[in-house]
Amino acid sequence: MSELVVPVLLTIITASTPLVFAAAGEVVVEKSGVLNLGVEGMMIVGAVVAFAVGVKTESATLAILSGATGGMLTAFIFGFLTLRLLANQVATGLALTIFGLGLSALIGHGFVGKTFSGLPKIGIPLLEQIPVLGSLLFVHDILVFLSVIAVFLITYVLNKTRLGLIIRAVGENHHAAHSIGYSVVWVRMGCILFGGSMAGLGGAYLSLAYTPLWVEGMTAGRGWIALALVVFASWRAWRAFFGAYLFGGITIIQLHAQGFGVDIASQFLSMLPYLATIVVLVLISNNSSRMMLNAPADLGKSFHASD
Amino acid sequence: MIDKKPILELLEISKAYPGVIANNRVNLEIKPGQIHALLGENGAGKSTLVKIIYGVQRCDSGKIKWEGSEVSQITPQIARKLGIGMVFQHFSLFDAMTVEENIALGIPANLANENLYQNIIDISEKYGLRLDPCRYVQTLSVGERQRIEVVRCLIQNPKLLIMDEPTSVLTPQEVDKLFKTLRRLSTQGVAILYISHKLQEIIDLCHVATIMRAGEVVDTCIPSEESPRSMAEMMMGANLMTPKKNERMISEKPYFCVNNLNHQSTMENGIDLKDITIQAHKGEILGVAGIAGNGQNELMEILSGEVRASDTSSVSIDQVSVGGLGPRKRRENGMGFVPEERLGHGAVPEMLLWENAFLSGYQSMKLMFNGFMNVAKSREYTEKIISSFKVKTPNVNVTANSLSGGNLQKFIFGREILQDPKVLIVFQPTWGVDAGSAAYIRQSLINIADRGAAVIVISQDLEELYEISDKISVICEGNLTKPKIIENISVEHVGLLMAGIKPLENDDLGDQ
Amino acid sequence: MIRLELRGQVSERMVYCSPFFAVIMTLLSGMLIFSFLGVNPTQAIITFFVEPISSIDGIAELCVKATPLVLIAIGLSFCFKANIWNIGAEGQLTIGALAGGGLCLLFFNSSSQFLMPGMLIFGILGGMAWAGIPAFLKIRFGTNEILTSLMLTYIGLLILSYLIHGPWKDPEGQNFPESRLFQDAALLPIILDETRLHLGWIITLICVPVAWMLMTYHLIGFQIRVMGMAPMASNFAGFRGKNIIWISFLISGGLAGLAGTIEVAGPIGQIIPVISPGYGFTAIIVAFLGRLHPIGCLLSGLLMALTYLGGDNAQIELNLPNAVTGVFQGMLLFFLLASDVLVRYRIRIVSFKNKHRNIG
Amino acid sequence: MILKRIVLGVFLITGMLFNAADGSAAEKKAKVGFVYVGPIGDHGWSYQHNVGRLAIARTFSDKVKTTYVESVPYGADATRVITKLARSGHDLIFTTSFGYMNPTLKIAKRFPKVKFEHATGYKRSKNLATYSGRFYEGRHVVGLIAGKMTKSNILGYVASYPIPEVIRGINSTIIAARSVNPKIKIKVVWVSTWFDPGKEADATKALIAQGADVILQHTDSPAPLQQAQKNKVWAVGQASDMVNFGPKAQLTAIIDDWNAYYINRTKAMLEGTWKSQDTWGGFKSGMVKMAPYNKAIPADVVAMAEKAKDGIIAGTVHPFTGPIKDQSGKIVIPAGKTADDGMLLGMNFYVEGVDGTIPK
Repeated sequence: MSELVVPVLLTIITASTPLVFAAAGEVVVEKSGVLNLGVEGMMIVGAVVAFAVGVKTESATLAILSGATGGMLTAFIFGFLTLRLLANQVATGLALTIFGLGLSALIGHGFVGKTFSGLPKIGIPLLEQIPVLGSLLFVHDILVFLSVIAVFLITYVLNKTRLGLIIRAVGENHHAAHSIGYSVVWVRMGCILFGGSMAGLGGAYLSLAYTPLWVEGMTAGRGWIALALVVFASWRAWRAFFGAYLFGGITIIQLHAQGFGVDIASQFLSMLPYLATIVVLVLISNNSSRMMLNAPADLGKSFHASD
Repeated sequence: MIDKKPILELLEISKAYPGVIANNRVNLEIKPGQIHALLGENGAGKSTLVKIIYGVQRCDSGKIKWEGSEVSQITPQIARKLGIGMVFQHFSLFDAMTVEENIALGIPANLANENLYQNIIDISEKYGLRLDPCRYVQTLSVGERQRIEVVRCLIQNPKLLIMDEPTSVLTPQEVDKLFKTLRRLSTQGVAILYISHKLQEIIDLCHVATIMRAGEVVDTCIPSEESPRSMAEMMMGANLMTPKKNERMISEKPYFCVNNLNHQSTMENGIDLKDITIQAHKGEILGVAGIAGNGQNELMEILSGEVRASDTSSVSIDQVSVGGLGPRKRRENGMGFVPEERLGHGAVPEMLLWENAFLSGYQSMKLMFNGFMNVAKSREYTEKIISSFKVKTPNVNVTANSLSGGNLQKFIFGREILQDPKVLIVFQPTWGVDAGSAAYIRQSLINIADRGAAVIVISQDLEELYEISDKISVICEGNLTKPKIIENISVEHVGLLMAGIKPLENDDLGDQ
Repeated sequence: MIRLELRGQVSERMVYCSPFFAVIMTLLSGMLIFSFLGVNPTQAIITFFVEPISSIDGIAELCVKATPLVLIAIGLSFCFKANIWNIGAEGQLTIGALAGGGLCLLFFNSSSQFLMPGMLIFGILGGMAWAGIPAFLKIRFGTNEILTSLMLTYIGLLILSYLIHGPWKDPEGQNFPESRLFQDAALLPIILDETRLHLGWIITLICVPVAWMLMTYHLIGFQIRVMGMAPMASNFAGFRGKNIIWISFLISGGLAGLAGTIEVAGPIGQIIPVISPGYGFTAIIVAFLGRLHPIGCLLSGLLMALTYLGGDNAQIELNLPNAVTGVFQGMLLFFLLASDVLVRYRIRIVSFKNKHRNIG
Repeated sequence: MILKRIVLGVFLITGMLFNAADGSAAEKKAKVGFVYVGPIGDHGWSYQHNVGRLAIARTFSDKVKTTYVESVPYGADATRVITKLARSGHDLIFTTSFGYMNPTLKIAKRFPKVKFEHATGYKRSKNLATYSGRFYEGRHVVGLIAGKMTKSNILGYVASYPIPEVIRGINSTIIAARSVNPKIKIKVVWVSTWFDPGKEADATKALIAQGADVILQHTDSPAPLQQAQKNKVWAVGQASDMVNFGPKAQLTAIIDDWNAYYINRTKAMLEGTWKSQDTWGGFKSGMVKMAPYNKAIPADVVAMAEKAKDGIIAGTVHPFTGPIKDQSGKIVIPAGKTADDGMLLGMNFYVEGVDGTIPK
């Protein structure tokens, strides 16, 4: 049994990790009251920068760091436009995606067909020797571990620390936060940059570990899925984590089901994750008071101190 | 006290917003232990001035001195470090967070430690400001919310406490309690800057008063040596107009009725209405007093039809049931409404005046033509509102939010009254409105009652209700008391009813 | 140090001027990029913006490309004005195209003159039906419409994929994933000989003033605007929130569906696996650039279409990769969005020293 | 009619205003244009066509100017881009994806002097030729090698969409594989995309998890090969030699080599001998090639593969030689017969040995 199940689960982990990064980062962004729809754009810039640096330097560490930086710089454009110049967040996010896809293709021009050795697997001593569970949970590349740590950290910081309190306050009521002395613009900028670097890491995971290569448009819509996951998770990082695994799981399981000869049109199988999202959404929406408590009240609203 | 050095000095503070000079060369000094009143009408520049002191706004020019030395830059954090605490008029609270989290956000990081929970309990017991640190703010009453703000200041041992209109949301009894706390702080050497436009309070509480008008300091006085009337004239710069009540024909039968209405609030942590009965007669003004958050919002929604009660027969006009109808149909039946929030409820802030006139008047004033807006006719109607209600505006093509509070409220009243409603229901008619406009609005309420309309005024301002109402009911926790004729019930009695205490003696006094 | 100062009133002048600032900024920075890429900047700008529309055919192509963008953006404006976040226009377009095109495939022998109008109506209904799902879910369950409409887009695209690989495959098409070619009676007539300019453009031009009237002067538009700006005021006036949600979803879904049918019955002429290259998403930007006003949508739709035509041209004439178009488009949008700030705010340049004196 | 004239008039006037930039393209060089469905950076289908374009540019560097437009969506945009190429003085235009068939046909009619070549389609006209590769020949050789190399007797196939081209490849592979090892089964996973590296890799993992030890693919990215390398199973490259993505795993690759064809056709155009024709080139014409065999393949297997290839070139071997049964066991190609091109082009059934059914 485990010979069949373990590879499926391992595949789910790789398929979900880029979504976990991007979605967890966007949770922080949206908690601070900013709706950045440019996740896809930031992801793909992260992917190409990470891959380019990886190929040039052969250093996984540098590649990962520059992937995060690439995403962050892309996010900075968004932050500057929406926070300093008060541009519409929805439209700016969409424009960021167009821009990111173009920019990544330009950067990646010379890297098509190049290869990167991929990220080494790291085993956690002792734990990795547990039968079945060891290879499933404790032998992965650094980014998989990092994604889990990031979710823990984000959950912890948002709920248990003063920084998290301030972030939530700014997203909840920016005028009140301003009047008791918090800089709404800088808190949000910080969150946007963090979200950008997380999206960049998600992209880096794609081009360094998931499929260590660069081809144009390789994110193939994952940024959009990540955005959906944030609402799906009602703005909680750990729920976004499980949402990502659920989504990844359904996608992977339908691929495996085909291998077993399950006889449904592939289009209907491909619909499953989207249908499932809608169904779950309807179920959790029924408990709307819970939703409301988590949803940042000032999400998507521009802030100007003299308003 | 007099020979003490001032703790805070403001020198020539000026601040301009586009189109408005909020503060013009304001000078002020406050001494330790002094309760200093800052008195002025709405829009006189009081709130801007205290926001500058607390560092929320930056002044364009002028100097601020704290304990004798100049402070070059103030942010709320710096202000708190210096020992300034502030209770905002519009609370700076976060609904989806707990009391403890709210307090932690407003104090320096080193105080927001694991002892915070105990500190909150200690402080609140010490000053009699009961608070549960674990509650979510959205579940709290307005009075409790204010306590959070006060405790948030006290926990930092402030040397100066700024209070911006603190009593507007409290019962007379709660006000007494707050004053006790403030006096106690004053004897401990804490300076208090107390902002209000309620004159009796200032006379009762404050040592010194600085009076502002149109952004400038116009006078200072010792309140205990003044009368409310003399201070009001300083504040307004003119004589006050008191509304005239005339003898009226009051209809025999009630015209607008609510019978035994029970209603579960649709709002998060709202107040359920219990067994509400209202009988409004033509030519009569019925006042509904009560502290904010006791079911007034729900009552207003039910009366206007924005929310419909499950028992549709419980609301009727002239014996015709309207309980199942929405606001549009109720207007067809001769009702008019003025909600509490001007911007966003009674009017659309970003829309032009004529569009806002269309908003509620399009049916009765026939401003539509085959489903399209009749712009010319709507403008004409708007012009009429502007001229008959003396709304100060350049023309009908400005947005509602560019009007001052008083002018917009006059516009909204004009819009409703010119439709000649048989029943007019208004909620907080003069909240945040300058005294001149407020008097005008009160007079126009009396006038429409004179013309034979049934008027219901829901308000937290007892003075106002005593000025204009014929009868008064009190709403508390969703219960409405029987109406009493206004001359037969004392303010103290109403205050107790507002606090939910049923006075035993004279219970039947003043019943109709 | 740049400081923004709130204007007392929206600056009418800036509403019209700010797009020009944006275009000038884009041109300048575009020239910078082009010279960086080793292309003569002036020539590049001409290739991008002038050459594509320097012939009748070019202008016709511009209108053909702009048709779906403008139609969808107008529809979305109604939703966005009502503060309803329908981002699933792509799916509504697809289902509309399937409904309209499906009618044609059902009557593939028909040469009735009612076929084409019937298809347009079916297209509108199809788009409405697909937009009705998130509307229903929002009203009935309070489900967030951003997500449901986005998810339904993916589902719509998969339905298209299924039909075109299965039941709707051209029986004589050697099993390739394409439908039959539509017969002439099903095609939108060409209104300008020797070009591809079709009736759809006229429909779009009719929609603009109609939508304008509806939005600005009709009770429906008024209700939508009030609901978007102040939902409480909408309740106060007695407008039914649920109806407004329905209406705005149906208008935008209907127009997206119409755009889809116009695409398949116009320039495409059959149902193919990719009906729209993301018009439904691009139109969101078009709608915001057009300030949610039908005339604005028309202008910004044309501008957006021009950048695509310019992108083709830059590839053909200058051998620039497609990616440059994306970067250039992104920049144009950034500048346009950023310049909006001028409408409501005044920009003050404050020197650092000066700032300190002010506070002290 | 009146409407048409008015529109025409307006456009004539506007056209004149902008006419300045036109007519400057008076170059001596012949122009050859390419339209790609993907970005040239996809390292797959479009990438290989671009390699062919570069071959033309090298060979006729002084006589021919080549241009390309990448990522051109099917539908309205394709028509516009191809028209634009025809209009801007291109003499020969290659449209390199199936979805361009009807647009190319339409435009070929409008521009009778321009020569068109459409890849993988079946509609021709006087100035529209078609061409494609007999990739199933390559799949036959791959099938033989896979049949010998598999230990688990399960082959895994990552497939895009159930169109004849893909099904033909699957059948060709399994027929060849079973001819050397009758126990072999093939598992197919449809990913419903031509291009999503992540999903292709996931499908590969699924196949490997279910016992496949040779991975074949009919999608565009090198991800399946790369995944095979990681999991230490065999794989076969697609479209180009992808050996650097899986130096150990790649048994060989089926290379789409358009160079010779493109050079020949360009030459014919230059010399005036170009004629519309249908080219379905395989090993013989060099359009399909095998990448160098992996050193790990035993010499006798290589010899067998080479023999089959030579046989196909010589015409003595046909990958679809009867008796061939479909999944139900019914004989579809009787013994001694071979499948004709018509049957191959429209193939929509699985032969014996394929697991599962074709998605409908």
